[in-house]
Amino acid sequence: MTSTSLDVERIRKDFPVFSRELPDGRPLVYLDSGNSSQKPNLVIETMREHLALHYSNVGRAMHVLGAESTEAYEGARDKVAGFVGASRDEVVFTKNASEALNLVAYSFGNPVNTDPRFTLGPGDEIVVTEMEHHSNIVPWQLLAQRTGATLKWFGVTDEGRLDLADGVITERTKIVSVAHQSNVLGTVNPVVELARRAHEVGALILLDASQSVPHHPVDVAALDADFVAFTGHKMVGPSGIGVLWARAELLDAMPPFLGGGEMIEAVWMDRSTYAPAPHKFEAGTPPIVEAIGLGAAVDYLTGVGLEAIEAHERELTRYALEALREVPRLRVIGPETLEARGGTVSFTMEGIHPHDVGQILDDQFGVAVRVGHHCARPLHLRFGIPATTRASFYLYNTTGEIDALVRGLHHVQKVFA
Amino acid sequence: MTSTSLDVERIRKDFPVFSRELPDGRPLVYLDSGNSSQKPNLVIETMREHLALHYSNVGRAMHVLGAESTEAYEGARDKVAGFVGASRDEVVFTKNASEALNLVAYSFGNPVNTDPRFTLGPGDEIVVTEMEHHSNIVPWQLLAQRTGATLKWFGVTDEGRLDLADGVITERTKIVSVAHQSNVLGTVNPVVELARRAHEVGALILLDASQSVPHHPVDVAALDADFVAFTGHKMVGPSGIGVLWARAELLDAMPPFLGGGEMIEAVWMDRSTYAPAPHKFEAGTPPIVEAIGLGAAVDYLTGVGLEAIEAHERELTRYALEALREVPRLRVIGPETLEARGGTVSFTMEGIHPHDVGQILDDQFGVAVRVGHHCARPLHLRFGIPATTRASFYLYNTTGEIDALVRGLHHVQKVFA
Amino acid sequence: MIGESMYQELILEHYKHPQGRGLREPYDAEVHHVNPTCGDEITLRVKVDGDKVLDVSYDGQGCSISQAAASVLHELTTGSSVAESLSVVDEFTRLMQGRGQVEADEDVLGDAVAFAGVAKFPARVKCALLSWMAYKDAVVRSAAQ
Amino acid sequence: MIGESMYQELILEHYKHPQGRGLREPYDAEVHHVNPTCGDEITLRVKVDGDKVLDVSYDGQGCSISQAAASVLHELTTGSSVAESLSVVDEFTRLMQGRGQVEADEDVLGDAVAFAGVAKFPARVKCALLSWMAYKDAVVRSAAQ
Ligand SMILES: Cc1ncc(COP(=O)(O)O)c(C=O)c1O
Ligand SMILES: Cc1ncc(COP(=O)(O)O)c(C=O)c1O
Repeated sequence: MTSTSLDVERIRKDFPVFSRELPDGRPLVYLDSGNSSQKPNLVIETMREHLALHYSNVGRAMHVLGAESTEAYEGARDKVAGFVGASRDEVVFTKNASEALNLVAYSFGNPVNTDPRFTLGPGDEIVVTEMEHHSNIVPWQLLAQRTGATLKWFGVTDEGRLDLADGVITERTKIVSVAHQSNVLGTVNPVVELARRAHEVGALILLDASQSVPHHPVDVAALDADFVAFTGHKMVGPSGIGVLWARAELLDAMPPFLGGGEMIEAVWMDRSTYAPAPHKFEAGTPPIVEAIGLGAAVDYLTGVGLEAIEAHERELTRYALEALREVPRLRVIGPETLEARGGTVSFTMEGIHPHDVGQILDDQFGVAVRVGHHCARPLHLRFGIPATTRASFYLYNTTGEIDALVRGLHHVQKVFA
Repeated sequence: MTSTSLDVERIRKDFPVFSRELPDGRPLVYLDSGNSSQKPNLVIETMREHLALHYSNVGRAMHVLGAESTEAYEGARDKVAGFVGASRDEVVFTKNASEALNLVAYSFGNPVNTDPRFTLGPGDEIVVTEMEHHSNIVPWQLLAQRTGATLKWFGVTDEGRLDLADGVITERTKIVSVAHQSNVLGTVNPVVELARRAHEVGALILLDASQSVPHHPVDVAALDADFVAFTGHKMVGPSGIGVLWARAELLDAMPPFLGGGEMIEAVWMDRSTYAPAPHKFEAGTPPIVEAIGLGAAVDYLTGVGLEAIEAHERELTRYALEALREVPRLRVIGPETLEARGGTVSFTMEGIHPHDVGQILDDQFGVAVRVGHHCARPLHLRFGIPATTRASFYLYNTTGEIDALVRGLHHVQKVFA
Repeated sequence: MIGESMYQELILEHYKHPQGRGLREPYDAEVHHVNPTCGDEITLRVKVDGDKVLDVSYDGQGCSISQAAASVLHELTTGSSVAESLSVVDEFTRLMQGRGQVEADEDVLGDAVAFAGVAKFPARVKCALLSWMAYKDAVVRSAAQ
Repeated sequence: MIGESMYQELILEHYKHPQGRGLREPYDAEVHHVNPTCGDEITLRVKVDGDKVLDVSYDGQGCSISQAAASVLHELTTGSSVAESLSVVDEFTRLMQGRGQVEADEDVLGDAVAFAGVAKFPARVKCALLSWMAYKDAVVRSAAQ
């Protein structure tokens, strides 16, 4: 085992799942945090206690429980805002990153909204990349279909980097939406450069930070983005909660998305006025306890320290890339160096289907990896492969677990020899 | 205290919040379940255990935790389906009732979709009622604005019943969206008759069952509706989870709403095909633990028995209507008999603003009621009042708590005399 | 509990016996403010002479907090200088938006310190501020004339 | 654990040494089925004579489960009657969709009982069924001619 700056054994004790055994006494080797992360006691207990003793609806209620819930819910917004260097009024709670991305997509081409930055029609262009998660492709396809706008994209090089060709972003581009870090390749994209190019032509830029915010210190101002989306369940927070950050001025300019209670100022039968952001985009009873759980997750991550987490994952990635190089007939899809990449390593094994790899790793070794196209089918088509096996690391992983993965892969090759 | 068919003392022990004291030793008298309900241990513990030991993303993962989470999540769908007499493929999980209502609203007037039932434009009509929650008004206003369709509504009588005038539903009506039970008046609407009228002219009908499913046995088939929306947090379930039920054939005919992971079949950069319902409408990582918590809530409610809960609430409502009649200068807004009404009682007190009523009830007696327009401002405008005080009952309430409310109201009158 | 309650004797006193209520002539500016979430309304007039606030008259409807706040506003502003009155408004606003964490300056606020308890109830802060924001608005408009 | 595993010796055997693989002539119907979620594909041909299945030939790519299932399909169907083979398909489908709760009828399924363990993995059930659904489709089409 290689030691890193984190006291991983202590951290693992915070996550109750690591105290369980899988059926047949297999230990759990969880290398699937890119899919969803495990939860520390702090998050679980914060949610339990709130549900048990302090729960009520927020905003509307004027009694003790209502005040306690509202304070906890809005306090979570403060925490999340602080975590990414944002102002609290710019933090919109959604149910996941996908809702956040769709919210932005639905802001464009709404005939009711005349702000020129958000009008969209034939001739206008939307730009994404070939390495996006489906959640950052399909909303834009649907938008293009509804409005007649054109969807364009940056390609990906053989090394798994963006091919920053000229002519993709043009004077006709209205919005550029791109992953901060790829959920398959691990590649960290040059988002500041992309923001520069987008702003140069008057376009807006949205960063899908689902895979970066959990793993690196992220400051939304420094990224020079207009919108940033991320999701609670990948950052040791609960399911059911996501975040859209946007510049206040843009939230004001955008039309409402979901209509309903809490997003209004006044309602008559024939018209309504809307609450200021962020509430304007939070229709109905929000994921109250989930936001509070995300606040606890932010406390937990901050307590450990994002820099330390980043450094630890870097060590794990270095170790994994080296170890996988020793496995015969294994090909890493994505950057093979540590430069501008995070702790997600995807690979293929010659002649063996990833589904078989994943199942045997799980079945025989308790190693949980993800297999398939990881909601990035176009990227797999680009590499001419139907699927990959993906190992993704987080603060609670050890080099010993990477050893277990490698042992498992050798066994897989024996089974299918 | 009046005894009813439920063993309320035993039930109250299942809800940990009733073991707490409010600041200054006040007991908690929670009469705000119409806003959001409290949670039993079964729900809290089911969620805690899942988060601690079985959590992972669903659908996509092929390892033990992934299988456990997927089974629990899809098992919750089975439970919810069973609870309302639906087929599992017709149960879509959303984040709340508001998202469910918006999902249906966004299905109309989408230029990509040519199913004649869902086309919408100038000349077409949308019908709601004056007693709707904002979540069943604003989505339709936004839809009307986007498409040029006309929004119409049924009025409300002085007694708080729907004024079922002719000429509201016409040959031009495409969708009728109406509350099964009013969240202010307690009125249960004649939804079967409305469904008949809607279907007669070829329109679809959506029932906002947010206030009925938690309190009465509901069988979606018997209601003869096309869509039914409800929400987890009002039925002893967690926040962050709602339900849209729709006939399978309609879910097939509707265009996708939110795009992203898990709602697709195959994705290319320039087009996608979609998964069959219900997954087609569940983009991204769903509220996994929240759905599982809702499944536990359904187990809990089923264990107690919906008929027994309904009978208990009926007793409470009878008791409350009688007791409130004794309070001077108090006026109930809504039906004053038990006929076709649920356990929600709203009222005004002459010369005293509801905000003051609510605050003193809470401050001095620990009685939690809701004050304001309860997200039904048009209904309050109809009655010419800015706000009401609302007491709403559930399985854990007692007649003793209604006595406490009445004592509190007498005190309020003394303070402002 | 009684001490914690936001219904201080003084607030109830102002609610039951509002000072200076009613719309009066002459005036330099009239404004109408509404809190759409709870329906509270106020119509407020100011009469200014040079730097001196000669009269603040008002009418409105709403909860005890919003009504009492208007009465206290009338007392504190009428007869003082415009500058002085605006600094009272600023201090009152700071107190109300302090989420119960801010210590009130009694020298500046006078009777208005009775509202300190309201700051802990975010839903009620707007009620307390309604007339004060209307006053600020009216003063600005009167100066613009 | 070994007993629970879905990688029965027999499945691996069929995967490594597929029976009847390759597309052959003559045939009455050819179908191409794809599982878009995982990319598994199969092209399958049937040659039927009256009530008798003369040949089931196929080619495809995918995981061991989908490939082995095609091999077992070939063995169980080639040479049997159409009606008999379709009842095997039905029994196999019932087993696969039984979420691990269904007892397999070994008399009907023969070697295909080795797939019982797959039924517990919803994500893999489609892999196992790919070729069997393709076969059913092909038989229907051949009858339609
Ligand atoms: C009748 C009615 N419809 C819709 C809603 C909205 O539900 P949710 O807040 O869960 O979106 C509510 C409750 O707030 C309601 O009472
Ligand atoms: C890069 C990226 N974008 C978006 C998403 C979607 O997030 P969610 O499932 O929370 O909506 C994910 C994860 O699934 C992701 O990895």
